[in-house]
Amino acid sequence: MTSIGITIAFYALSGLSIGAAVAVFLTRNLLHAVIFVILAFIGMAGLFVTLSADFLAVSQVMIYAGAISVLLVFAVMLTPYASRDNGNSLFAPVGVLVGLGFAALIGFVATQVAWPVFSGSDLEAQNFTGTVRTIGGALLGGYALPFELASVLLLAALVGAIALVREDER
Amino acid sequence: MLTTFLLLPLAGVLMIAFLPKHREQDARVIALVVALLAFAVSLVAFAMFDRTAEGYQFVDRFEWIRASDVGFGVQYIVGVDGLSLPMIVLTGLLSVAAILVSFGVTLRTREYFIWLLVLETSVAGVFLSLDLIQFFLFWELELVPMYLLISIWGSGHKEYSAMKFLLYTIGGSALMLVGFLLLGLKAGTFEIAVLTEAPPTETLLPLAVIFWFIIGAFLVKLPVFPLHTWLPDAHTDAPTAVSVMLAGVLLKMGGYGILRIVLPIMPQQAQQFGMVLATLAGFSVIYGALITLRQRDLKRVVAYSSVSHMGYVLLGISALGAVGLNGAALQMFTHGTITGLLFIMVGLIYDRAHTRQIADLSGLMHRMPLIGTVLVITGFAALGLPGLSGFVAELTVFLGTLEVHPVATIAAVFGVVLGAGYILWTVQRVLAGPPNERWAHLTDADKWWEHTAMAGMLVAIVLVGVYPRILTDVVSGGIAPIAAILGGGS
Amino acid sequence: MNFGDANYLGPAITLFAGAGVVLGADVFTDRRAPARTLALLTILAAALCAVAQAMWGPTEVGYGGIIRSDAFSSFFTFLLLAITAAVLTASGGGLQRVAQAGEFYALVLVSTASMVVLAQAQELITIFVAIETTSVCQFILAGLARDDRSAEAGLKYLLTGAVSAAVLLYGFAFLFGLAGSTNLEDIATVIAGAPEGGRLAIIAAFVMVAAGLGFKMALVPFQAWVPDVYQGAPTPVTTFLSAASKAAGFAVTLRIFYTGLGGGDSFVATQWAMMFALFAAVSMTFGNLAAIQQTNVKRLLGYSSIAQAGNIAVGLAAVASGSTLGPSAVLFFLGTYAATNVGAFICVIVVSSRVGSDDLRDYAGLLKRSPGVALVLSLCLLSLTGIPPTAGFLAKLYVFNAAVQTGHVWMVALVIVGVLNTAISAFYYLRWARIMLLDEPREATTFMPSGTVGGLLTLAALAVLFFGVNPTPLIDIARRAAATLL
Amino acid sequence: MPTIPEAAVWAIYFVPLVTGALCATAFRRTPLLAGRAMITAMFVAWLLALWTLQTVIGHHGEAIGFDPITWVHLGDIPIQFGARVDGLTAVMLVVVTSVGLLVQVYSTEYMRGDGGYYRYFAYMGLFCSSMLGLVLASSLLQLFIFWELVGASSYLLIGFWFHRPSAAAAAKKAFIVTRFGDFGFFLGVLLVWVSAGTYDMATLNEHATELSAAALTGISLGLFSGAVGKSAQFPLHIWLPDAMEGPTPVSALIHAATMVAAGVYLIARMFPLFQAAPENVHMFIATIGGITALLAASIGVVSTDIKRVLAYSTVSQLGYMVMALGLGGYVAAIFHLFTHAFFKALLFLGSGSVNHASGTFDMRKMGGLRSHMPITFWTFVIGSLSLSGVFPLAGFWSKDEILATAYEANPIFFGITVLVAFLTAFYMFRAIFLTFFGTYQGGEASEHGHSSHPHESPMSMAGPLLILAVPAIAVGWVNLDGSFGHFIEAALPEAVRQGHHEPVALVMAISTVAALSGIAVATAIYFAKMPASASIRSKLGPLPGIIERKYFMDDLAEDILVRKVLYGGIAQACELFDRYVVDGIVNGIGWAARMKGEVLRRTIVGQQQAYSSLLLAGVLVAVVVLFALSGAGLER
Amino acid sequence: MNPLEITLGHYLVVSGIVFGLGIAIALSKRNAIAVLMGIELMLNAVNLTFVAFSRFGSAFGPEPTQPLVGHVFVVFVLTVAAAEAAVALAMAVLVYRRRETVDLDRINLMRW
Repeated sequence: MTSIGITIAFYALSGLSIGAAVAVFLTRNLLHAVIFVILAFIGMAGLFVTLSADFLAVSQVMIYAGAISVLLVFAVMLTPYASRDNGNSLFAPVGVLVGLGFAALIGFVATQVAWPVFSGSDLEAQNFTGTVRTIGGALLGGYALPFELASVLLLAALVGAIALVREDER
Repeated sequence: MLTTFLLLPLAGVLMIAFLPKHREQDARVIALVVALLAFAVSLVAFAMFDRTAEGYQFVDRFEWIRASDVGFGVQYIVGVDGLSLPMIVLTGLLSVAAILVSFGVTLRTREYFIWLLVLETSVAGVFLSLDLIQFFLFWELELVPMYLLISIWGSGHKEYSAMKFLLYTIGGSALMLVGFLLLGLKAGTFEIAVLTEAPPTETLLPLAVIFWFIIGAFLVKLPVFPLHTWLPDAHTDAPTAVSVMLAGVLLKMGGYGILRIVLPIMPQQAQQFGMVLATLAGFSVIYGALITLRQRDLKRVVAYSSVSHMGYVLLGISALGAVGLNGAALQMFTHGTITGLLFIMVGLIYDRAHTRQIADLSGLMHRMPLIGTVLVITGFAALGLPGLSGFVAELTVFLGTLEVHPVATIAAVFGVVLGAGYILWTVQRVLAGPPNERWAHLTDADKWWEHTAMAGMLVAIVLVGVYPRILTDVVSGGIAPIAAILGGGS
Repeated sequence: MNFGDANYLGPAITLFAGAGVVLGADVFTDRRAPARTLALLTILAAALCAVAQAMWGPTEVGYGGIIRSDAFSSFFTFLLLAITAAVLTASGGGLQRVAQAGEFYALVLVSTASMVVLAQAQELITIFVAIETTSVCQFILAGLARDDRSAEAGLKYLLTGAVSAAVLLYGFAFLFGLAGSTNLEDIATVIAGAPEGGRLAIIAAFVMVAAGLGFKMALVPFQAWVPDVYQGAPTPVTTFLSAASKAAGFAVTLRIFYTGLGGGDSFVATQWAMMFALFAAVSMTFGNLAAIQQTNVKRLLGYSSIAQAGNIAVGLAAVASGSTLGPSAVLFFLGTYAATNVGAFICVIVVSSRVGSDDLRDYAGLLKRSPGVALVLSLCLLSLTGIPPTAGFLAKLYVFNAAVQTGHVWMVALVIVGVLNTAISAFYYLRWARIMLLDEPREATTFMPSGTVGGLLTLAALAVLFFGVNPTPLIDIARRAAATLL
Repeated sequence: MPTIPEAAVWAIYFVPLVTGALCATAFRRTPLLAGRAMITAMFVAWLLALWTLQTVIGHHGEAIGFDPITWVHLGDIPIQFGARVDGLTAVMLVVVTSVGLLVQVYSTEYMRGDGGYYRYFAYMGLFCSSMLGLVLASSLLQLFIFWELVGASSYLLIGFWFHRPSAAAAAKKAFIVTRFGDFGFFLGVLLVWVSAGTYDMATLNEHATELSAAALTGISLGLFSGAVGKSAQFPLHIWLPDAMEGPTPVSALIHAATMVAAGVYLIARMFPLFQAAPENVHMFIATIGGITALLAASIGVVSTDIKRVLAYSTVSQLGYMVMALGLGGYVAAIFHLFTHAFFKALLFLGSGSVNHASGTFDMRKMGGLRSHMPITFWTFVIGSLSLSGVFPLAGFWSKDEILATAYEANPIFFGITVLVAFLTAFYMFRAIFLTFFGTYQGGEASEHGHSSHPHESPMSMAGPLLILAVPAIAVGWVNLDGSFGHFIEAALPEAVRQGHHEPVALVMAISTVAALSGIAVATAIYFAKMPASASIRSKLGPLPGIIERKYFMDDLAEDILVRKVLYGGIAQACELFDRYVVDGIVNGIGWAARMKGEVLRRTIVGQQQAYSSLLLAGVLVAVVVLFALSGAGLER
Repeated sequence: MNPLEITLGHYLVVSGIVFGLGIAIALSKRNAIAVLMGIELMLNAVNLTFVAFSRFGSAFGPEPTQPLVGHVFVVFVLTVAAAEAAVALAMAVLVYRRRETVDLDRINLMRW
């Protein structure tokens, strides 16, 4: 039995994330949209907490709500004429339909499949604490290769981004 | 020996490819020499062929794609029996003739002869292949030279016609490939002899479907109504030599395929659909002949007459008896020589008059008696005059089919009457009549290569017409096993 | 991390290092470094590593089970290296639009390295990161010409790629949820137990995975970016995408579906076979029909690439219990396709750098202007059509035979769709060949490709012919490589 | 003389063939040599034919067989060819070679100066050898082969003056019309193989009764169909009058004496088989013969072209023979064939001689030629009398046998024969009076160019006329005691032989009366002009017009059947069907593929979201489809 | 599904809804930057799934030895998302410079 706090937190945070995401969809102002998306990210971070993923929650806030959102704001600012507009294109109906379809599909799979889950004491045992150590160990141990690869990715993205936007020397 | 036949033209291709530009005209000599050598090889094979022995002779083989453990073992096997040997001789002969009549080609000479020689190899490859995949390979290989020959050196709507030819053939052969794969699936081999020995009984798709998949490609090539409309266009717009090859040997690939592959491997289905084939054949004969009557272009006349004449091949096949099959094989050979020569004659006229419209031509006999005479003789052969080869073949076909498919046979015999109609009418319009001022400058066939080409073909026509045993003794040896599979004689 | 395991990754590490060198040299020599030479040397070194690895290297899983070095990965390593080498060699003329040559070479190397890792990876996280690394490099490469079309291509590629990555990730998440592990061997263990309760999730998962990878392979309906990006990206980049990226997509697909989902013995094998059959049929039909009316050659090759992906996917659909015939067909096809398509694209690079146009009409009379290029391009087009004696003929034959060998009637239906599509494809491929060989040129100027590019073209043509005449070596290699999947 | 060896028999066939081939090649530059070579060849053949005849007479007309050679294997069964010489063959050989020889001699003068001189003799060689081959054939198929070759050489000869459109058209018409007949013949030949399994005519005749009635009916109707075409029987007679476009010696040889008789010869050759066929078949044959005889004779009455008169006369006489065969008169038919060959050849050559003099065949432009060319006139009269059946000329005896056969068989046929006999005498003497009496009407430029005023022909032309006049008078006497009949009946199996008919006095009387009255009426109208022909004509109403239009048979065949129904109707329908439906479908498929491609292409709209949408929707659809398939249990 | 008993299913449903919303945004919005937001939301939804599986998930088969692999995966997804966002930003700026717009329905030079 889940603690009631967790239950409340789950619904509240889910509501926050979903509501913020809906707002992103509905708002006509791009800057507002950025703010709503940050809200959604924060809601997500909260949900991570309810799943006892403390490190990820922090990362989420830092990377998404922080870094990526700042990038988005920068993007909005760098393209001033377009910045205030968050209008829909002709594909909005399609988008809504496909979105609904995916939500329904995932919901269907989520509820219809007998997922192999822990229960009772086993589930309690999964209540991680101090995931940072484990994750850090994994990143530098078994997952060193993707880790290194990710660093290359970041480097390539950096170089590429510069190459793309750099003013021509000539 | 047979591999030599396949490689000789390719050797010629290499030699021509490395010919310096300023000696471009030597390409035709090289081509002629290799084609003559290949023809000689075929004649040697013809002479050395053991007419009494069963099975394939002069077999060369090696395993080409070594993957038979996954069902993809493909062998290179060439060999001849009584069925394919005449086709090889025909290919050799017509290639020589085609090269001879092309001596006047000046546009991109080297390429022209290269493609002509590639065409010879690929067509001969079809006749020599004893493995389904190898057969299919050569079958497709022939498309490239044909496509280029028609669309570069042709006339009229050459690009449309070339593309039409190509798409028809590829479309037809597409399903043939599926059929081959399905046939080879259980046996794990594509060797024709093995499949003939033990025809597949349980296949993924019903054998009837496979039957139509495979025969479809052959019916396109033959061609048979309603799959024939590529033929008039391709013929009309092709250069003379290509028309000769197309009518002379390429169409035969269809009939040959049915005889070599469809009948021995799927005898039950052949029996099941014999009536359908006979109906198609009889209808094609009459239909082709009727349309021929209406044609205004000389080449279209010959082209549509091919539709009619190749109907006899299918008719002979549809009876599924020894006699009819013999007739079909004979008809393939004779139609090859006769129609080949007809196209040569039309080409010679076109070279001089620069038109093929019957309405524009008249009284040519005065200016070109030799061409006219040969044309008349060939016309006689085409309308089945005894003493010339066409008659023997038609007779054999009809003798084989009358009992089995009386209605279709009667229709086909009536096609002979119509044949006389369109051929003589054409001859009358083109050759007869008072001397025509417009054509007063024309000359008769006066080049040695023109004479040689005509003479060679005429010899073949008359020889087979007068003494058909030279051919039938070979052919019947190849037909006998097929007829035995189909259930004995006629 | 045990550095003793480094010999699993020799080629990739060499490539990464080479990319660094290229980039560094570019920066420190003020853009005067011979970037292309350095990059080619890198590839040579990587190839040597790969040879060493194939001959003396480990053949089992390493790196804690996330990397394999086997015949399969070797096959793709060599294939990718060859493609990249060809692209780099040919890119000299095609890079006029790309100002940042150093970045170009570095990114190509990184992208290749990631794909090499991808071919070796058998763990979802590694796969994901490797895919994203190569993708991000490719997004940038597509936009690197920085003109209107290139930028547009980059943006479209990136956004579509990101969406497909999200979908792929969702599929991975489901797999993780089912198996509790990201390692393909663990997933295989789970699948081998045939958990009926998880069937729906597995199906959803592999469809999503197929979507994410289908984006790389350019299968319909994940193909829509292809024409635009092929057209807009610098031609060398398009070449790279059409051969290398597609090959990597197929490599990882095979790895996941065979090593992870158990190949033909999986309890959902029929489902995914049907799925790929569907994608293959639609891809072939769409690509070929849509290409008929194309006049921009790069766009045309884009549609052609979709159709060819469909052909290759027939091999993916050719699933049979205990058999790797389908994968070996895919490998064989990819090998020949790489030679063919790279050959064709290099011709396009040569022509567009001299003629300055990608319009089909500007290929008129190419035979008179540049006979060698015209002949090689024609040969490649024949091979793409599947006409003997080119490799493309046997590739199609092999794939279709693999499909028939499964013994399913619906696979025969797929093959029928395939062969009919061959007929359709003949129309536009050969029309192009005809325009080059037959039509009168618009301009009389003649040109020759540079010596190296000429040699490359000769090599491509010889490969196309060689594998068309003597396919057995390549077939053997492909079969050996495919056999390690199970 | 010793028995003729096989090689000599074959030489009869090969000598003209080889000579013809030489004419076409070696003698191109020396045309005169070509003519002489051909005469020599025919002379050799004639001698050999006489030798054959002598040998056969030694055998009392029984067959001399030679070993056949295998021409071709059908499956395992050989088709064999050989020579068979019996009474019938020998007689035919003699007829063909004699007339042939004389015609060659005649031709050297008649064709003098023609540009195609050597070509003419080449064709002649081909024709003679084919005709002789036809006669010599021992196998039905062999006969068919030479039958067709005869047709082909006839085509070449009719169209000899190919620069004249009418000649070219006539040649084509002749070939195609006979081909219609051969269509049946060919089917009959095929049917013979299918039902009897052999082509040896002796065997076929021997075992004819063992065949089923249906087979016999089919075969005999098929063979008869061939005869109808070749022997110009109703309704395929329309080619023969047009064939007069050929050089006149050709008409004499081919369209009077030999080729057209081949049909009769065929029926005679296969007579036992025909006899075995049901009675209705006989009646059918006789009826066709009767209709032909009457029809052609009536047209002969109104024709103004002397050659066409003779042509229709030939058709009519052939009708006689066919009718006789239908009524079982084997000997009568062959006997008439035999005599007819001589006097009709004589008449044709005579008309050629007239043309040589006047440059025309139009009798309205002749007149009064009797004094200018007496030899021609007198021989022509002899021929006419013989044809009319005036005692004791050749025609009398043979025609009498036919009349007797009809008399015994059926009064209607007898009536027809008498009527035809009357008409024959009438039109022949009409021709004589128009041509040779009265005043010369001026003529025309001759068919090969040189204009002329009337004169007797040179000896090389008049000579053959004189020579032919002898058999035209006397050849009928060979059967006075029935020996000719016995001789040729020896070719038949015992069972079918009929023996000699005693002449019936009544029939002879009626025949003579009919002939004489015909002559008398002709004399009255065209010599004495008692009722002028015009006034008679006006009294007969539309009938002469109908007859002059040949009962609309040509119009029906050419305009309606061939031009409108076949060419303009069926063939055009096929052509349009081919172009717009069959090819239309093909091009339509191409168009549809392009259009579909265009539509699919437009799905790549250029906006990035479309691409994502497609991707995601694709996932949804694929998942749903696979869920559905999975639920439907298709996975196993 | 007991609404008070918060299970794996709940998290998955939320994830699905957010994923769907992300899709709707990514497909509907004209502005490339808004589209990017949608994509980030989609990735977030996936992250939630991974974490939820880590928290609740066992396996069909032998029990997972490293349940925190899901967390590790999320770390990489975060990294990749950041990198992608950076490149996307650069690309948007590049396009904006050339075309003065980042509206996707106007970025359609190439089509058909």
